[in-house]
Amino acid sequence: MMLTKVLVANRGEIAVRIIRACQEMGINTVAVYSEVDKEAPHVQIADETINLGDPTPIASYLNIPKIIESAQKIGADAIHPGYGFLAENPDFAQSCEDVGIKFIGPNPKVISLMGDKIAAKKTMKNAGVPVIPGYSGEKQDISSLVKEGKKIGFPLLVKAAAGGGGKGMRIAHSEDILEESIESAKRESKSAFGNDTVFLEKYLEKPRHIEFQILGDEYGNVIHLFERECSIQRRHQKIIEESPSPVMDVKLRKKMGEAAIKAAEAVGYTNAGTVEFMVDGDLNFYFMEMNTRLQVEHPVTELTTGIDLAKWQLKIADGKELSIKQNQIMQRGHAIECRIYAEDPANGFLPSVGTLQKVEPPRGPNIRDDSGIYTGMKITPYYDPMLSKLIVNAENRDECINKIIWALSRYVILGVKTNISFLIKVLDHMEFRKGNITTHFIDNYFKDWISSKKGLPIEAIIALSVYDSIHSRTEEVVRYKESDPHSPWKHVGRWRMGVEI
Amino acid sequence: MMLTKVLVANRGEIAVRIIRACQEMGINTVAVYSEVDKEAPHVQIADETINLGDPTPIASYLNIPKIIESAQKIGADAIHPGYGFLAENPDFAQSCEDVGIKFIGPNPKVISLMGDKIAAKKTMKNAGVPVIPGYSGEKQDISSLVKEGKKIGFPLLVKAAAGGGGKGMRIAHSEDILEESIESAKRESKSAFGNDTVFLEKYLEKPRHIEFQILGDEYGNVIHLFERECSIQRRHQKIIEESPSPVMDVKLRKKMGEAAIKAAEAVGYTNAGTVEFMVDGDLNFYFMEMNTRLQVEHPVTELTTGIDLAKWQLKIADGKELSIKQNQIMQRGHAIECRIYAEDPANGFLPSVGTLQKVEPPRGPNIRDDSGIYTGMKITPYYDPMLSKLIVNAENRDECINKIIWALSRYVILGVKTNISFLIKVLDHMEFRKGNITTHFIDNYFKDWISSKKGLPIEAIIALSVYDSIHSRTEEVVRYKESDPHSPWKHVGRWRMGVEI
Amino acid sequence: MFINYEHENHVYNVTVERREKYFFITYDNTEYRVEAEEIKPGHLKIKLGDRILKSVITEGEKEKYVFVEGDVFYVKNVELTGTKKTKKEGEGSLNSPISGKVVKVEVKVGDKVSKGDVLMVIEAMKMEYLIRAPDNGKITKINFNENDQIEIGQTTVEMKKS
Amino acid sequence: MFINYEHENHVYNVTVERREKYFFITYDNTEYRVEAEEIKPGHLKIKLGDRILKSVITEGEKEKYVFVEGDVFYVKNVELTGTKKTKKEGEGSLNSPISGKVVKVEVKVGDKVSKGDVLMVIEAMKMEYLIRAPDNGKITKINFNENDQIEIGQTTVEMKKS
Repeated sequence: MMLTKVLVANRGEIAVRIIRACQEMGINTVAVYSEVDKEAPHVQIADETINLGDPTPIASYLNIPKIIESAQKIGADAIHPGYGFLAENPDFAQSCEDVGIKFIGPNPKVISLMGDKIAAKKTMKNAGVPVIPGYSGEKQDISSLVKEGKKIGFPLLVKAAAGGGGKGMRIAHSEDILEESIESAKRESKSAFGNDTVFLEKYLEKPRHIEFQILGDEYGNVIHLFERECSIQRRHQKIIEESPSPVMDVKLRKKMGEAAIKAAEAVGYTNAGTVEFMVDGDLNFYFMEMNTRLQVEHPVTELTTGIDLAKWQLKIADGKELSIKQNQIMQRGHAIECRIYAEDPANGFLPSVGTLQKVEPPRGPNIRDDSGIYTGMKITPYYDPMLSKLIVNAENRDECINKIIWALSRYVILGVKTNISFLIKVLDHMEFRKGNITTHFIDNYFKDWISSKKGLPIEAIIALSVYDSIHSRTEEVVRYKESDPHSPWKHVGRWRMGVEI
Repeated sequence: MMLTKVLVANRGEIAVRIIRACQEMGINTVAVYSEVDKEAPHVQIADETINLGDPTPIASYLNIPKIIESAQKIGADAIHPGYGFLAENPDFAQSCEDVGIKFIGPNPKVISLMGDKIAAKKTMKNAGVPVIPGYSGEKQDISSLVKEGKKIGFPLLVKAAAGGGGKGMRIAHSEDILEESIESAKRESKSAFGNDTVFLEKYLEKPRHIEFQILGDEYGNVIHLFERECSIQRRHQKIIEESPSPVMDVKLRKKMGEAAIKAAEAVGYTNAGTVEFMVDGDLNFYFMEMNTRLQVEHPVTELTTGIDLAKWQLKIADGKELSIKQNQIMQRGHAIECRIYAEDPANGFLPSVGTLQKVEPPRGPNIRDDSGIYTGMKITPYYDPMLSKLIVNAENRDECINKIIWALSRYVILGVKTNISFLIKVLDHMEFRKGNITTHFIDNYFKDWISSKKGLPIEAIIALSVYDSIHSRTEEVVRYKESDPHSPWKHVGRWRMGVEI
Repeated sequence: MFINYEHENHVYNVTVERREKYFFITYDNTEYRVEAEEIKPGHLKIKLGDRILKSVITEGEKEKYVFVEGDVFYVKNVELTGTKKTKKEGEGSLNSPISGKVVKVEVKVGDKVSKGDVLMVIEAMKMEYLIRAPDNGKITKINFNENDQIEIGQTTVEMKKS
Repeated sequence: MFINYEHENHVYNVTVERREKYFFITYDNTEYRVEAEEIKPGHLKIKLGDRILKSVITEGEKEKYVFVEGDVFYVKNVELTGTKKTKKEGEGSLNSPISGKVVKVEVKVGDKVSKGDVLMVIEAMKMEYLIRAPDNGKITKINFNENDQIEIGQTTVEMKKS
């Protein structure tokens, strides 16, 4: 290993994950933290720590000059950005490069290119990777648009260039209503935004979000590590991820895997990355974007392939060649990840802050808890409310679903509200179990879901009563039973019968 | 599932493992415990519990009538025996059968047959499974023995029938010295035991203990789940197990796997079992015995194959058919298990008893801790001193060794002495890393190993001093420094300089 | 022991009585007999018929957090009546633990009583409750007669500690 | 602070001085300057030059258990001298914390002293130690003169608390 000291420019579970990977490989670690995180797990386990001060992200975890300066001062030879924060900021990657610190990720140009969603799609289209067919050209007369629309095919999405919030948006299911849809979209757009330019795009029915994990070294070798199904999203936030995808077959997997590698090769991708695709009901797939970092959901890939992505990020950054060949990678069993958030399902999923009174994760074979929390920790409103990722693997999808429900039901987090009961309900939904999932799943089945308004169940009442009874310091009010010479209470200590009075 | 309630007739980590597997599958569990185990982890997690009373094993965990009666009373429809205790007791299995409780394991006849080591070998030989060639016949004249010896081949072990402790034992490395060896063994045997009968057996050089995991259902389907290398033993007790074996190649694995299946089929084996082989330096292998239960080291198989053996035991007992076919089983990556014992390496590895002041297992991806201990638990002298099994998996053997050393180095167990530092030394031995291991490994390299007699390292002295300094309630004795106007101590609170006096 | 739990603006009135590891819980006119123990701090294992409930409870500043079967509930213990009383007295004091009917008055003004003596018997929800002397002392006032209605928190008798 | 650790029949004499998160540890004529903090109860993170040591320490009935870099050591804190003294007094009392030479006596019999005043200075292992008044009071006896040899645990001066 050339790397001797890595600064982890992140917090929470991902910082813990990366620090452990470094330590296993004999690399020293530096944690950075903001004032409110000074007792956070990543700070406790790191070898060295640097206080970045003010808890607002812009002043701490997003503070490029401060982080670069800290890294130089403490002698770090590389920086791992984790995910979020500065992970996909090309200026940060460039700043690292400028001072001779290795940025653990792809080079700044790739980050920058993939950060521009339109340029990224163009690049991929040119490289022969399928992108969603569409028209965003200058000809805006109805007949040109109708002609373009017919080329794209149906159903077709007509959307206002200036649009938002569904305004100026129409779905044309067939040629018959195409002209009418374009006209009405234009009218609505004109009145809403003062601009009647529209784009056309193939509308995907039953869309799934399926992504492929990529690893590329610095010698041009690229492999993929199969797919992750991430369709279960609430407000565009993934909450349950799994691998393999229940919709995947050998042929589709091969095609998509090849497309993912082609995408990575088209930009000379290095280190770990993810190619995100949308897959429609007919199993057509389209490049959406490329994430130039380790993903939150990387553990499901690690569990199904047996490959340690965090360690490979370090090895690749260290200049090692990818020793795993594509045909050596085995996908085995099934893995599901659930993201546990501090949020209140009964209150619009608003973030919930407070002190964690008790944290007891489930333990056992094939249960992985990537967490950055502990009993007594304060959850502040400064950062993402994700508390933990619970990941389990099993021989097949059915067992995996049962296992993660079992594990979630035993995940004790008291002190802030969490989405655990919501996750259980989603996993236990018949359509989820069947694998019939799309990105609309939560909207379709849980749009107005509210955590039990049925009140306190008798189980909770019983548990509370028992608890209070055990912990009561006052004398008990004793029961006054009718006179019965055979009563079992007769000879029982404090218990007294009516006749005794 | 037909099984609704399983009584686990065991304690410690294996009881915890089985109870969790049941609970995941929706099966109710009953823990049994002796007086000293009333707060043990298996008792805490089980749904129902039965106190067996006296802690001596014969009165509790080995008490067949009491366990059977308890199971009937509480309505258990099956009993899982774990390993050790009653796991390979055919009378216990028969007693279960007699009262209509399903014994989770093979049938009593198979247990009984495999319990008789000579009968077991005979059965296997007849079935075409290789056993160690030998002669234990009646013809004891020198020329007959020489003839038999030549048939067996060299090196050849000549051992006194009445022998023991190496007396009357000779190794003949070639034909030249065979006659002389037999005569001298006979002379020594005669004078030591008054009997000059000798046996001949092929002597295995560089012997390895390699075993194959078997699963058989009740419909005649048998599969193997590849090998475990268990050569690292201290006084015939396995301490480090791994899979795959560093000596194994595709051809040998296929041959041994087929022999293992043949062995299981020869006796109509059902449920989980293990076929143990000895493998010599030339990679010849010989059946040694069959263990009719789940092994301590089953997790390394689970991690390399992705198959949950404990769950399959339950499924098979429940009458399910083995849905996994031999060619579907993938062996992937590398797994190592270390057995952590409460024993004192500095004192002849004597069991160490006491209260666990602190237990903090290492955590992280691909680290599995199968343990039955917690902070505050008392370790008593009644039972096996195994505290925990630490199992890790990684992409290859090298990384796996580094990872488990890393994890062991972070396994905090304070209050009783453990073999952790010994395990680290063994794993870190050059010959272990090269895979050059035999059952003589510990004797060869660690015969007189004694935990550091080098005394307290400076790291411990520093840690203690810092600890005592932080926790000291008395006023500090302050340092009296020579007068130096530039001394940094001048303005520092309690610190005072000489000039001030 | 009489307890009111508040959860999401509803109040649940519960009585619980303990006899070693058995607990008799009455809620909504139903009595539940459970066997329970605290297996480690805050961790309860409760046997309710054939079912085993596991629950974890911690106390926050104002609320209790109840984890049961994968769900978490935030619950407050509340007093129901408007009667001001010292909270520290709790049950077992001279206040009625429950709203009900006085079925027996065992003492009269001036009586000397010993700690633990029964002073009054109150019936509510088909069960009877004993009011006992919290200390040795002398009865100074009796606030209720037999068959009177008494409300939770009202003082049954008054006494002077000796 | 002067401490003797016993481990496998050997005794290790250590002095440690603290200044916030810095500790100066002297053992076997070598001084180690470390930066350390207790990150959670019993868990120490110690920076010794470029190395980071992590250690976990718990206290048993008689011994301390020290986990450091995968090894565990059982260590006792011991007093070295035969001088009987009340253990509770500890360092900072009027007993010498170390065997050494008296280099200065700052008071005489009858002097009134205030808590914290320096009474005597002892030199040992190239370092000097201050004996301070644990309370306000009056000096009643002085047991050593300048240049006397003094043993660990011996009483330097005697005083009457006021």
